[in-house]
Amino acid sequence: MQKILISEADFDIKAEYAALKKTGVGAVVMFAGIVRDTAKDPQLVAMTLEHYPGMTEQEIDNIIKQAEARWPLQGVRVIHRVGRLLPEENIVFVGTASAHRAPAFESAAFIMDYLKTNAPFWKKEESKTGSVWVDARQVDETALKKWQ
Amino acid sequence: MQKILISEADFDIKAEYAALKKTGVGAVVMFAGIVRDTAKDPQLVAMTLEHYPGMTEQEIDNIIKQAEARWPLQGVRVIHRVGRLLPEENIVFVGTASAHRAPAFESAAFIMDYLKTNAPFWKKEESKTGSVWVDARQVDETALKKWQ
Amino acid sequence: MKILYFAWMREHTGCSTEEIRLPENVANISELARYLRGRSAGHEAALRNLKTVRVAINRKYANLESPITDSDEIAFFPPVTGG
Amino acid sequence: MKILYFAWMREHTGCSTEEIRLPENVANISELARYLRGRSAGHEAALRNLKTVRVAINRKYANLESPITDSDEIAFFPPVTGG
Repeated sequence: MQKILISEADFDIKAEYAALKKTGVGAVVMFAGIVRDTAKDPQLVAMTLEHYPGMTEQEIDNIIKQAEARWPLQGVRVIHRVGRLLPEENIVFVGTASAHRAPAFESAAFIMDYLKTNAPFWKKEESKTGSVWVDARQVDETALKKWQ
Repeated sequence: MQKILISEADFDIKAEYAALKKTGVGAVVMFAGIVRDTAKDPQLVAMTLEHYPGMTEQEIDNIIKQAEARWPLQGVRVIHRVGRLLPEENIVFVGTASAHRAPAFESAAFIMDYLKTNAPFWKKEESKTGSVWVDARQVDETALKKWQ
Repeated sequence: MKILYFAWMREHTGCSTEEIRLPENVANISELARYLRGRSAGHEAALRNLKTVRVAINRKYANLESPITDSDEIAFFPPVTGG
Repeated sequence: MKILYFAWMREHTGCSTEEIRLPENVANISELARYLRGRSAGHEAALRNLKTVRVAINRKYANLESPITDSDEIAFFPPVTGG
């Protein structure tokens, strides 16, 4: 069971969990990435997410196939939002279901690490003083090393 | 923000996610352990969970404190159900919130690994042919080594 | 002192809790277990092999050599299997 | 062929998509980028430093030496920052 969705709309955590749980396995891991709040960053106004339609879905599908080749997974769901997102709004959801917790944890972390460096999304950060495209972080490239 | 709950009642994934999200950080990881379904194990009737009231909460608190000493966490929530649980019912929830995904993933996996070997819960598996106390698994002891 | 048993150990002893008075010559967990084995065939079965048994004193993990007093709460249980 | 630009590269070139006819002497990505730089000051700014640029041919990652044909869809974009 696999789902890839690029969407302006928010995801429903309850529906995603229900779908992963329906695979009948013992372990579900879910990751959610969220726009940080203005208590942490008072200057932040919004994040705008742009993507390369077609290539994005293909890259995510490719990442999921790699995860499925490494771990016995019963379900994988990836949702990534695009468009203008306000502080505290959801950005990304990754959920995995497996018979045991180790493959569920590892595959979800693996998918996020590859999504961060391979899926063609770009973030523009809008602050009270102007807008700037977010720079890629070296730490995300480094994160891939543990899977290689 | 920290929550420990031992309960016969089910947890609400939406409410747990909302509470973790309210910490205002960028990354939330949630783990759910579920009784496997009868498609995977046609003999399974139920699981009965017993615990040591008082010591359980203390051990989980101890595990959370260790996690908080290792990773910068904004929120940790642990819910463990007790009593008789049917196939596909939720058993355990662990949720962590951090500024970045790596600490959120690692701390959730850490808490589950220690909960599995340290928190005083016992599972009795009821099948169509009888009831048996589940044996501790060597693989759970081994899982701790990566944190030591 | 209060003694607690969990899971299959409780089923063997037939009780989840019992109150006993700590005998004079019992100073640690392993001596206590030996003493408790004399209480019934169920106790004997539950506490026969301490290698597979976990023990807590006042809700903290302890071991066979840990010293005990008459005001302690002692729990015997199998390796845990939650999660 | 179809050329796509994303994020700050799109803002520099001023267009997200453009259709061009592949010139005779352009056989790979790096030659294409050099050709496109001549189209405007914005193109020049976007494609000046290819070290920090990612490229895809028909929605698959490629590199500066990858060969191209007139029916390809080529995308230029900065390192990705989703998730």
